[in-house]
Amino acid sequence: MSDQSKQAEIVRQSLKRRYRKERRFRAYGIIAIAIALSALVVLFADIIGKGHSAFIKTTITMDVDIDGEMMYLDDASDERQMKMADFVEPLIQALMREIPGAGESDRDAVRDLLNPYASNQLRDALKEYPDLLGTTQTMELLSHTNVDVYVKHAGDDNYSIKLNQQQREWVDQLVEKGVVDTSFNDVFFSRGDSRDPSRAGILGAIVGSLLTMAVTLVLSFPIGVAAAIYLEEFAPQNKLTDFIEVNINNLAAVPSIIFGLLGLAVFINLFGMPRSVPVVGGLVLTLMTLPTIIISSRAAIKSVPPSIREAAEGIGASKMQVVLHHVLPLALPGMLTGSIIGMAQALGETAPLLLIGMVAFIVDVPGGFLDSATVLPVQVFLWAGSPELAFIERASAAIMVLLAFLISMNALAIWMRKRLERRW
Amino acid sequence: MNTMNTTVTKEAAMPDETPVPVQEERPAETIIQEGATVGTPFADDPKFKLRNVEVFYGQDRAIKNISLDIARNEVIAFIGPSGCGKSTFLRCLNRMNDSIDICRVKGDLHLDDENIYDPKRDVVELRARVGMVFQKPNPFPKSIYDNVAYGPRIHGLANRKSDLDDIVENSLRKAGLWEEAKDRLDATATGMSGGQQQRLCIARAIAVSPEVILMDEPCSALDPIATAKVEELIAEMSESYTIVIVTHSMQQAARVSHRTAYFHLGHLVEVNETNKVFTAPEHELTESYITGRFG
Amino acid sequence: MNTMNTTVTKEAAMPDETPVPVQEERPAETIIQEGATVGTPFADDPKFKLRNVEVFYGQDRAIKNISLDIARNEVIAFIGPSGCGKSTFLRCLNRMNDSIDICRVKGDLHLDDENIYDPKRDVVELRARVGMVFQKPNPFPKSIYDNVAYGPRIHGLANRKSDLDDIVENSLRKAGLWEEAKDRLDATATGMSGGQQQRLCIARAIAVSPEVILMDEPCSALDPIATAKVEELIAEMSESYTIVIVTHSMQQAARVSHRTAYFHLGHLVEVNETNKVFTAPEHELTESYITGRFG
Amino acid sequence: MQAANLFLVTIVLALVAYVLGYARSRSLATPLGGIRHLKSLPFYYGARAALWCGIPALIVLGLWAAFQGKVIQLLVVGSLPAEMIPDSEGAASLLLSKISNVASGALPPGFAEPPIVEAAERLTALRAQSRWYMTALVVAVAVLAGFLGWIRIQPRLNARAQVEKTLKWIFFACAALAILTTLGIIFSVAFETIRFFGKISFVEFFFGTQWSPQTALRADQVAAEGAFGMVPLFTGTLLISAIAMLVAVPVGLLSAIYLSEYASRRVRGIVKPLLELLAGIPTVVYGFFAALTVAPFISNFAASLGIDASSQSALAAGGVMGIMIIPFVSSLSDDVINAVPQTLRDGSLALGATQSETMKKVIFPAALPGIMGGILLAVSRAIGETMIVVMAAGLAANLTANPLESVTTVTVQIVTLLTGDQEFDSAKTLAAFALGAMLFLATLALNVLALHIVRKYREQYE
Amino acid sequence: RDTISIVGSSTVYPFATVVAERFGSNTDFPTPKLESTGSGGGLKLFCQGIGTQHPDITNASRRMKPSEFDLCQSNGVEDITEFRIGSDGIVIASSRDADNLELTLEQLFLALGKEVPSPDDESKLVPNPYEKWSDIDASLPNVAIRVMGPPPTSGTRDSFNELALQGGCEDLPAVADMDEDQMESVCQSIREDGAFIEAGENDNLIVQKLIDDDSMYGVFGYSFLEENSDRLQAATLNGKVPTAEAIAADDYPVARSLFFYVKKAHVGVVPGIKEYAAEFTGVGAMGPNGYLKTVGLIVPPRDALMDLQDKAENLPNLSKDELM
Ligand SMILES: Nc1ncnc2c1ncn2[C@@H]1O[C@H](COP(=O)(O)OP(=O)(O)OP(=O)(O)O)[C@@H](O)[C@H]1O
Ligand SMILES: Nc1ncnc2c1ncn2[C@@H]1O[C@H](COP(=O)(O)OP(=O)(O)OP(=O)(O)O)[C@@H](O)[C@H]1O
Ligand SMILES: [Mg+2]
Ligand SMILES: [Mg+2]
Ligand SMILES: O=P([O-])([O-])[O-]
Repeated sequence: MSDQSKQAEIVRQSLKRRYRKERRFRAYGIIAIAIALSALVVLFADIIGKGHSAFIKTTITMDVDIDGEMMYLDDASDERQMKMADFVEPLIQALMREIPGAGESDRDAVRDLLNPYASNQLRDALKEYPDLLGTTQTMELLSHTNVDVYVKHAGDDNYSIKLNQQQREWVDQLVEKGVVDTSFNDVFFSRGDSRDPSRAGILGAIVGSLLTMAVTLVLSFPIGVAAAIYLEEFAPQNKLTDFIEVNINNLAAVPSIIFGLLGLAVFINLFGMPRSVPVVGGLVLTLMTLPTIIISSRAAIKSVPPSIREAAEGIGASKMQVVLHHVLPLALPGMLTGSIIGMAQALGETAPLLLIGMVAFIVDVPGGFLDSATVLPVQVFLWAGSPELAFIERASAAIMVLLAFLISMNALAIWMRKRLERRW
Repeated sequence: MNTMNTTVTKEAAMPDETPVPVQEERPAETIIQEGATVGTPFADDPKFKLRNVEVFYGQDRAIKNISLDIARNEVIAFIGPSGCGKSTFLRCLNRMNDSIDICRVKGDLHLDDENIYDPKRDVVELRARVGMVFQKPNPFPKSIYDNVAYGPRIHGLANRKSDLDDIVENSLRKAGLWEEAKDRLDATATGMSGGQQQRLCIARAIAVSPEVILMDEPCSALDPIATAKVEELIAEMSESYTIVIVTHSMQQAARVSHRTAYFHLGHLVEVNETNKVFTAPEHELTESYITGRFG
Repeated sequence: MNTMNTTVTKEAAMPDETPVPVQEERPAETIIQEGATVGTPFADDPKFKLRNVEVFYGQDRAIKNISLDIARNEVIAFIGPSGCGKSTFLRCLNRMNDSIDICRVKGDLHLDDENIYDPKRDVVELRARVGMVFQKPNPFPKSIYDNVAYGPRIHGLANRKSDLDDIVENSLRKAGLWEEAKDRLDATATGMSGGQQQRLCIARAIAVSPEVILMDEPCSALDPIATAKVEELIAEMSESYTIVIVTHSMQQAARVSHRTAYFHLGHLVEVNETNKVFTAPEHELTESYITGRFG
Repeated sequence: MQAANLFLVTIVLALVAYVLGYARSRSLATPLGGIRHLKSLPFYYGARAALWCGIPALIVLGLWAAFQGKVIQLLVVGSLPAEMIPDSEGAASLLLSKISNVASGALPPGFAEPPIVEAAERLTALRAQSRWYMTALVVAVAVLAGFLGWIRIQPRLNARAQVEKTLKWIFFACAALAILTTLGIIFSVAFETIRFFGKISFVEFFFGTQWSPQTALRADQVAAEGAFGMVPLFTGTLLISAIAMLVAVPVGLLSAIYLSEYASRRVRGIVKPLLELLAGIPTVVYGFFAALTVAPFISNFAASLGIDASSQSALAAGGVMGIMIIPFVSSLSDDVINAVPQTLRDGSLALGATQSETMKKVIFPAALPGIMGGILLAVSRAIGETMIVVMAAGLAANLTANPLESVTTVTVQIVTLLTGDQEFDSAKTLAAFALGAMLFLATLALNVLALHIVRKYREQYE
Repeated sequence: RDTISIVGSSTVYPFATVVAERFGSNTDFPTPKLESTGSGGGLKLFCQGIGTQHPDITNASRRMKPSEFDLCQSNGVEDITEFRIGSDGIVIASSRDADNLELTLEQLFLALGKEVPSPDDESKLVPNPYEKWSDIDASLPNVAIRVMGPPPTSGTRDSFNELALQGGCEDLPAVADMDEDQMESVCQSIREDGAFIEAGENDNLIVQKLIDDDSMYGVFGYSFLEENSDRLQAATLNGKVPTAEAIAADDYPVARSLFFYVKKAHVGVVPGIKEYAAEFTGVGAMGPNGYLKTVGLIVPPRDALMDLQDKAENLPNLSKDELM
């Protein structure tokens, strides 16, 4: 007894020291989490800080005299004439009118405020409505990238302003008058890539991503589920299935770039499939995502309690009936969740696509699985490598779009897991 | 009742005494003769005729040369300490062991003179004839109706919806669940109480009109009231079915079965009239078990 | 021995008879009066003084207003059907429930007149005084020596290596393991047999010189021989420690304990001399349980 | 009909076969006294008929679609006047492309020679014909095979067994795809690697400390001989991976411990998905962040301390990679820690150990093998990570251990060597495949080892 | 295939992409697809053969070599039209925050050559011993020699080797009496000890890295300098600052011409090739006020432009003699 109380005393005395250690250990944990979470916050803040301005475009709105004489055009429905017509002149004239101080010698400086493709806007309008010839129309035209940068980032020393002093004063005046204005950047969402930052958009990349993902989904989900069912329910214990299993586990951890090498050597060089197309991208990503889907589907199948299987088998259901009638419906939510997460990974994947040529300069929005295309993350990569800061801004914006896709996919997966998961 | 208590008291009164080390010097292996079952393991014109059955899990021999007949329309109870192979043996009777990769069954097992383990034999049909009820109630996460209708559906027992309705009603009636369930046939089965679920599982097994029903500790997860109901049901069913029941409760075996088989470490030690097993066990091990000296 | 068998026979002889539906019309809830325990729950100068204890898991009330005294150096056994709250109640005594998020304990629980659940009270110190042994042997994956030395080390009970050696040797001796283990103190504990592991866990608990030892079904994972050894050990230890043991085997309770407490659905139904509980239970429910009518 | 449409038609035909098979089996059953006298359910007779109908038709369709282009090309080209028949494969594909561009109207017909215009018309006609034949053949096969399947339906037929067997084979084929993929990987790196070692010696590749793959492209171009020693690449890779692990392991492990042992359910519910979010961010985004934000920050910060730091320091790439790997480490550790049985925890707590003592002295040692396995997996990931290093690490193969200097990695070199220039015969492009092979082997070895450790560890507590 | 496929020089890439984009938006043809592979890589792909899997056009920042012409011929690419589209200077640039270099070509060779005359004995060649610029000449900055440049697939690299390195090396006494081949191999070998860093084909990346790192110098085309003139500065070579005028007037010592080559066999097969050539050589693109000028191309004089337009019209064949 005295032994017991003596020891109790010793224990009591050691407590203070031990609790200090306890608190320190806890603090380490909290610090670790804080580090991880602050990295997340910094990353998001950085990207949003860099990219939010890309969602704004700068336009020039003015009355344009669509004067046939000035444009060497007297019939806008005549294709030959349209080819030869000068669509720039009316725009320069109109803008000169808005800048009272500008003289004839300033023509070039004034023209450089307009987007090089502004004249196409006028041409396209005339093509569609030849009757506009000879009228005066209020047109909203894209400004030059330099103007865009100046309007959005004047005073930010990360950006270099490429307008001269004179041009800056003009732009300030035009902003004052409301001729130069900013608005939501619909161009960014409705066009493909461009060498001109203010005309560059991500629609091409989004469509490319969707096409690629469609291929991946259509192939990887059914194949993955079928493979998981086979391995979990039917595979006999033998060398072959062991080997398949080891293979799948390893493939899940093989670096993605290796799949790029595979795609290059097999699909492009061996099968002679074209470079840069969504089909090949989708195939490569399918091979890459399959292991993930198989593994999560197997986990979902495993989580179906054996008692359900026994019950069905006990009544005389065949193995396949047990699987298709009972196991599959119960495991499906888990399989879907795993597949969504696998697809999200594939959507963000870049490296293997670089090797199969999805890194070209492609302006047209792809219209099919065999058209040249890039995908969102590759577009980010391409823009991030551009020296113009206006492209960095767009790369950040593209990242925001990509993350929006990914977060909503993950949220969907979490929601499904919460919603559909059955507890046994 | 008092008599029993007295018995226990004998031991309870001497808690400080060293408990008798059971067969310390004579391990169970040596006092059991392999394949030699005491009592009356055989019957005329049996439903099941099982000879020299051995079951292996990989290298482990879980069932050691057991021979036994199970008569038509009898209720036979399997008892024995945990891990002695009761469930394993039971599951041989409808080849539920097939799904365990490492499990191999040897010996002759015949149901109505047909070899159960004939490689050409269709297990689906076998299981339709030999139904099974498990320890934990395991209804499908579907409606009550669909649970019962599942078997008839996959076996094509009903041509029309009304046939199926009849089968479902009959089975639920037989399982004593019709009154409780008839108004909520569309409710999911997992919402029922444990006892109701177990009776539903019985109804599900009955629905395919099996000839034999195997039950592996069907009451061990149930409360006393539900247990009583299931036992009542077993008594009723014994009129039309052959029933094999594994139980860890000697009292239950005593209450429901006609014959009792005592298993020990994979051996079938003794088979006798239930009455006899509990009053005058022939084998030393059976007696030790019955009197609670181990287990 | 025969007397008992006769008792069982009474029921075994009528297997076809409808089993008595236990309390069908009088569910257990109604025949137990909350907080009113039959027998002798109280003691003078108790080690533990527990009053109006209630335990909640979230919304579920797992322990319902239990009051009980545990005397010094007594062995008290908790019995009752599965899920009745034996483990839960036991774990209140050294606040092992703290680690379960949703678990809340109400009531007055005193150890030597100190409130166990005082917010300012230190659980580390409490647990050093109230040791615990679990159902499944849980040796740490370390050497035998390190297992036993673990407690003394973290509490700083030994200043020198030789002190520690002494503690380890003593504890292993007390647990009856010294002879078997002395030559392989550096071997990992997980390589031992189940029974040895459990005795090692007891040695580990003894090593910090607790005043009380709680045991939650310490033999349920052991074979009969190992069980016998542990029971023997309990008998020896009862000289210097207060022991609270949960068991699902009535025989075991009868063999090792001085007093027995019968739990039912979170209620403490009856506490009495072990002798009395097994020969002449005062409460109807206790009797039903003892005679095997359920559970 | 287009192949895609024909595919749909085949599916529809198979459905029809299903319905007919179903009906036939039922009508066969009626005189016998109900479907219980059939060997299988009507559903299976239907499904069997559908498989009979669909599978051969789809095979025919696939073969036709695969070979029709080649055949038509031969026919069209063969019909041209002798002097226009192309003499090389390239010319043939060119000619065909021209013909098909004329046929599709992408080239104005006025542009092309009359034989070409004729050929274009012929092409159009042949294509139409081919589609027609294909349609006819596929439909015929479907109907015929479907009919055969249908007519053979009889009550004793075990349709279920057959259908299930077919399905099982299909499932097996899907699972076996994993082997094909691995073979594909081996195939795609092995040949080029062998050719590479035909040009560059093993010794130079494995032990050379110079990496500078400048080989001359043409005979008359003067360039350096090129050095292909992969040592600096692997040390660079390891340096960056080591930095990543230095960030990821402590942070990941401690977060996992805190979340599993200390955090309340609510905190866990919020923090865990946030950590997982880190894992869901595409690597190109981390690369962007590392190259444009972290790297300049580090080099400016170092400069302000008077230390010389490269603008593409290994530290930037490695640090950001570490952030990416945090959730990987934490979720693996979480798994492993949770796999340690609660009883051990209880055992320690019941002796009066504090939580941190329990963690440090019992759980952690017990979980250590599993955690090591997890970390190995994370290392293999770090080694194979590409975009972060492509964007943020350097191209110069420096042999250095200084984290402030710039190093290059295996993956960076693969991308650099292969983007754009995809000719397969210079040692330079072959080097990319040799590196790929090394990368594959290294990560494979790590993975096998790690998966083995983790599995063994899990089994220990199962 | 109905889309033009263009490969080749990364120097020409920014001009070609602008032309391609204009071409796509001003005509009904699809916008050509462009990959930047370097002049050498591009020519190699281009000469691989005819057929839709091979590119139609390749850009180059140097003239096709006779050996490449032979390769083309042997692979059936017989008829080729060459377009010389302007000039480009090769500059040695650094961040505006770095010390600017004022180099002679000789100093440049001493900095980057693989084997250079020994500092002690002018007539002996030794592996390049110089580690810092100031080791070569005290007037140069005291920083380690680290120059990023294009790989051998690149035309910029070829031109740099020929014009800058060989230009600075030819007159050294150690090589003066070697035969031509020997001299070439000495003068055009770049050191491989890490001072010269082979960057990829993407010149933008070099620009990016220069801006980040003050101690680095980079070799690339003039247009990239102009595009980033607010952040980069150029070293003077032999006292000449690279300006558009100086390059056009051949005053700056390291200036070369830019080209693109059209595979005639594909004209009339892949739609729009001729039109693309016309767009490239049109006044709108290459005229004195053309859009290519605004993106930094040093455009050819008026009469040369007329020639180009004729070529786009007639697509004359390139002959090997012209290349010799
Ligand atoms: N799937 C299996 N794999 C390997 N061994 C098994 C398997 N199932 C049972 N065993 C072993 O076979 C023996 C008999 O097990 P069985 O489950 O038949 O016993 P039981 O008498 O039903 O016990 P309980 O009363 O615990 O249910 C045991 O030793 C057990 O460990
Ligand atoms: N961690 C927990 N969370 C929620 N409920 C619990 C938890 N642990 C136990 N319970 C519930 O508390 C009640 C009492 O459980 P307890 O484990 O104390 O029973 P027991 O008498 O020890 O049973 P057994 O003999 O099976 O061990 C049961 O209804 C159980 O479901
Ligand atoms: Mg069992
Ligand atoms: Mg318990
Ligand atoms: O890409 P280059 O222009 O340097 O060949």
